[in-house]
Amino acid sequence: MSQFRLEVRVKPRPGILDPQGKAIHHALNSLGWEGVDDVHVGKAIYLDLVADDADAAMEAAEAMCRKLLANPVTETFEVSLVEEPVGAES
Amino acid sequence: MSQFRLEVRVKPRPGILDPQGKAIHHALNSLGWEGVDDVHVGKAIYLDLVADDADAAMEAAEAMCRKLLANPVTETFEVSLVEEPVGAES
Amino acid sequence: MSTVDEAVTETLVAPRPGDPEITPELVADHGLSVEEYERILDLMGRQLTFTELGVFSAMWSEHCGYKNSKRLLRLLPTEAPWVIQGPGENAGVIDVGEGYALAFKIESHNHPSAVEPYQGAATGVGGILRDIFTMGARPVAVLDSLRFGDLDSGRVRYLFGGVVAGVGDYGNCIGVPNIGGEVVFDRGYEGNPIVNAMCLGLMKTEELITASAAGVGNPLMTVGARTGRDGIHGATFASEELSEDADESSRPQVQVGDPFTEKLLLEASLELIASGAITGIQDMGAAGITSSASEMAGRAGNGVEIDMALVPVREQGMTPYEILLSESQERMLVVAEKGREHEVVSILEKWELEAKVIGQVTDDGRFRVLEGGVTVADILALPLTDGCPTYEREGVEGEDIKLLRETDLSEHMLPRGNLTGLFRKLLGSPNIASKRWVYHQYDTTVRTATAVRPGGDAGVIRIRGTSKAVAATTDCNGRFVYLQPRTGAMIAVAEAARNLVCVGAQPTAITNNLNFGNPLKAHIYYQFREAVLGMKEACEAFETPVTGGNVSFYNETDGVAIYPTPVIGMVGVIDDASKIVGQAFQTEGDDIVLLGENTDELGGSEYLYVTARLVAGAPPSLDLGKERALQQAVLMMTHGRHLRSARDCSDGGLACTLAECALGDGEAPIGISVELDDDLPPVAVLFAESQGRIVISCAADQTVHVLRIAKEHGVPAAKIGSVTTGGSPFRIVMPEGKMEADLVEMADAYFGALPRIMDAPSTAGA
Amino acid sequence: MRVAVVTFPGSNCDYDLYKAAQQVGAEATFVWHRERGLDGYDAVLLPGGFSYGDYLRAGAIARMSPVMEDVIEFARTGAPVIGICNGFQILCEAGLLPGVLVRNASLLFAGKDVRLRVERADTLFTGDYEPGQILRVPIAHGEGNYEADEATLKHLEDEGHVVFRYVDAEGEATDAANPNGSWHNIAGIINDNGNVLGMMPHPERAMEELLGSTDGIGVFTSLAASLSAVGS
Ligand SMILES: Nc1ncnc2c1ncn2[C@@H]1O[C@H](COP(=O)(O)OP(=O)(O)O)[C@@H](O)[C@H]1O
Ligand SMILES: [Mg+2]
Repeated sequence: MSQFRLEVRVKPRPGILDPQGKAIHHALNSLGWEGVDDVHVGKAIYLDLVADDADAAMEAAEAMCRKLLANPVTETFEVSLVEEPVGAES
Repeated sequence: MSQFRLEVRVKPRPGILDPQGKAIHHALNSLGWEGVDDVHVGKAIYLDLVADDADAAMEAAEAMCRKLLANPVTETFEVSLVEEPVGAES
Repeated sequence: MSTVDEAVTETLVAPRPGDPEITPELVADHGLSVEEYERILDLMGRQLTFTELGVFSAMWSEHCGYKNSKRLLRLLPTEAPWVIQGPGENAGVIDVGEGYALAFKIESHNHPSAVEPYQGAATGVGGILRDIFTMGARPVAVLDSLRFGDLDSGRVRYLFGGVVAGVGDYGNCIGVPNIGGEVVFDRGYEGNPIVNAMCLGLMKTEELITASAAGVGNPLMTVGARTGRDGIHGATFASEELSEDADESSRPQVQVGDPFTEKLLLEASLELIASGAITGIQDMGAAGITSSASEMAGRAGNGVEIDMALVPVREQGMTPYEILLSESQERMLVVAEKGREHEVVSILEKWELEAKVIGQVTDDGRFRVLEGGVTVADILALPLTDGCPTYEREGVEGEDIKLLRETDLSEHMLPRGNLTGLFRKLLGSPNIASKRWVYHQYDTTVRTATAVRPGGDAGVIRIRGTSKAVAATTDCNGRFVYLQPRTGAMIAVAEAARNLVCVGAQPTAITNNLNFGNPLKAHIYYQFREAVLGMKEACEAFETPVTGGNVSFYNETDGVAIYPTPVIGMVGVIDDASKIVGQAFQTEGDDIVLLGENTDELGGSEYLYVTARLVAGAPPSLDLGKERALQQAVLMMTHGRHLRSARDCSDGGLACTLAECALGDGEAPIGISVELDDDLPPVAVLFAESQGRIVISCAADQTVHVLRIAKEHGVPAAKIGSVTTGGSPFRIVMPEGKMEADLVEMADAYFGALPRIMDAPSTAGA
Repeated sequence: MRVAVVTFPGSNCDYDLYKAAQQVGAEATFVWHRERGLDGYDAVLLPGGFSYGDYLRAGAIARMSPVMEDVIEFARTGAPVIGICNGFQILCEAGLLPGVLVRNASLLFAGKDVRLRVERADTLFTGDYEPGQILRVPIAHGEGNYEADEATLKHLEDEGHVVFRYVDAEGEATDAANPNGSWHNIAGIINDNGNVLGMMPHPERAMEELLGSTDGIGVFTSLAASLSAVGS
């Protein structure tokens, strides 16, 4: 078993209204950043977890997304591995 | 001028209370994922912006973080270029 | 159908390139029956375009067209001298005196909440708020009436938690206090939660504005949020049963609420109305631009012409069909005074919102839709809005219900265990337990007008600058309606009125939300018809006309319907806010008086559900005359300032009612010593939910007045005991038994139950 | 006393605050967030609500409003500024007060009455209270959990800048009495100069017996008294 850090990014589904993104977009424009065309806001969730190997860690994280971390109706998610195994446990 | 998509990740500073991370950690454990050691929750902000080049886009995004997107007292941020408009999957 | 073929050659409305061909399957997918479609073809005199099919499917859906309910709803009383606006507008309006009018309405968001509880509930609140402020009234209070399955399922906890957060976040953000509601948990709502939201708005009587497209040549403008692809066909969706895989197939219909935009829209709308620059305004609710534009035209007897290419959109490449049917939130349609468009734009700009001219009012009575100047739909407005065929169906009571109602309950009169234990169990049942976990997530005090917050019998909002206040409550015991729809619906009205008089308010009018299963089934239609008839009878008895409401059919999953749940939202008026009474016992030595009579009617009670998981028996009987007398007596007592507290006796029976009075808000529970002399089994005395009862407390020297007033009204009344001290027990003595409970343990059961249950994880998946 | 009540897009307690100021005899004026100039006002009040929906972080976008430059300048001159609820969040984001308000520890919105202990009765805003007095005042917020780094927290406590603390009926600052997880049960603080007050609870909602409490009046009468003392 080793420890893994995973990063989960949860994003609003395309086409679904993103009020946060809209408000931030508006604010950035009024602060003078006119080149900003679009803004979307999601969550970045960092998971430290113990698993047999990287694949197992990824799989567990995806299961967590489906069950809890992301709302399948309004959000999509992506999982990626942040670091190499930090240390092995017997 | 071309369009770039940047991903900004805003994270709670270590030591600052992260009530969301704590709650998710607790929920994951009680749903049976015992291997989860720690959870932190931040924001993922996607910016579509027009800039001269990638460096200019990165610089603009960092300026936005300092001015608005992150609170320096409690948060840190990281900016990265999203190579291709990410296809969302779940 | 040769006539149709001939008509096609005459029309100027050509099919739009890229639109699908109209086939019988497509028509069926749009929720229209063969007969309905033929009627449409007759009306049109030609073949329809795809866009027109979409328009008809929305306007002739159950949700907009009230196909299966209209005929029965016409039976309800709608008039009284104080009614300013009855059914037909965005909300009903009553006169509350001193130049003030109250707009109020209730609305369901059951289907969206079943798919996405947080957003479904949030957008439900958003929609009902818009219905109120489009009347020119400022929203001053929200109530929410909720039903879920049993909380031992993680999925149900997810729905419950999500709905409460959604109701809360939306209202909190706008700054409208929540003043009450209900939450019921019963396996009868397992697959189909009920989410009904009610809103009250106040205005000066002369500020009333209606939603009609008056003044030929006046421009039509969209204001507020942009139109996206979300919620397309929401109206049709709300008119279907949920299937097993509803989550997948319903995804594109999920709408996300943006309360921040709504708050700006609220302020901008009220400013627009005050400016006089507009003649009409309507929320784009179910069926979006289609229903708002055609209904505004229909009401004024005018036509409208709107161009989809002018509508501000959120996404590229939207077709007229999509734009017309989108139910994107936080949008309004206004009719401006010609020449004053710029005023509209500048008011909206101040609030950082958009306003755009998309068409105009015409004199030809037609609902005409263009796409960049090319006509894509052209329909006579009146038949579109009012021509939907209506049906009166056959209703037959289900045999199973008859049997259930006749269940012999005598074995349940013997307590299964000791009375105090059963009592504590009941206090901790989610249906009886304090709903603080819910309403502590709501802002109940913003706007500094909330005189009675959630937790009382009814919420109360004072009217600043006057001595007046308005009160509101929502009520319905679905089990009673299930077991006997007519009595059950009468009880819902009676309970609502009883809740109002307990805070000192004169019941004045109702709005209702009729949540039922599939009306095409005879036993459901029977429930519906009986419930409407019961409501009618009770509303007549209490002189509380119906000024509006909402019908939500098809609350079924896999063929199983919810309990028929006609939620009553009732409002009342208090002339002198200083006479409001609360429900909590106040002072040691006060007398406790029971108005009304105990019976052994245990049918449909929470006691049966908690002890035997049973929903059976006949609901308690209701005598409208006696009920009316009781309520008038209590009003007289509050007017005379004789009372320290008043609480209606409902869920959990007399024992639970006394407990709620003793526990108060939990800060200073107070003991009681009560002695009852009814010759009935203790279980019945303590837990039967007999109607027509109110528990009051008063200073000992007031008891004589209280008993006299009761007598004058022919209301049975008896001093049953007195309020003791915080350190004393909660004691009830009966001829055949005695119950004594500790206040600390009671408080723990009552206040701790929901937080403990909701500590367990909830999951979106089953 | 002439007070400005600043309205941001999404403010929803501006009217309540305006009425509270009027109740103690102040001349109150709404100032829209895009207006400039606060000359002629004796005090500035930032109301509660959800400016910009509280999207991103509570108060973060409102802090960028044009009027905030003037509010910062106004505060710099030593004139009194009060931020309540969302107003407190905006003051923190603007750097007029230290620290930050994060999500309630329960992650749930908290709307109920709490008890506050007056820790300092010698400020511009609390002179009409007794030290240690217990007040009953409503809260209504989802992000009222006061956090700051160690040094800041120590400074606040050492200098006595905590003005209100959440307590129970006995006046004890217990965990059970803490509605949002705030460090040391902090409910309200002042700045080093003593002229900027931020608090999560809503004193403007506790001004009438009919609505449940009159314990909030002191904040407004204290302010009025301080100003008239300065003026005379
Ligand atoms: N969903 C809710 N929203 C707001 N208040 C609620 C809600 N559910 C229950 N309450 C409040 O909790 C109290 C108890 O509700 P309920 O058990 O239905 O009592 P009652 O018998 O007086 O109708 C009421 O004052 C009610 O307003
Ligand atoms: Mg009830």
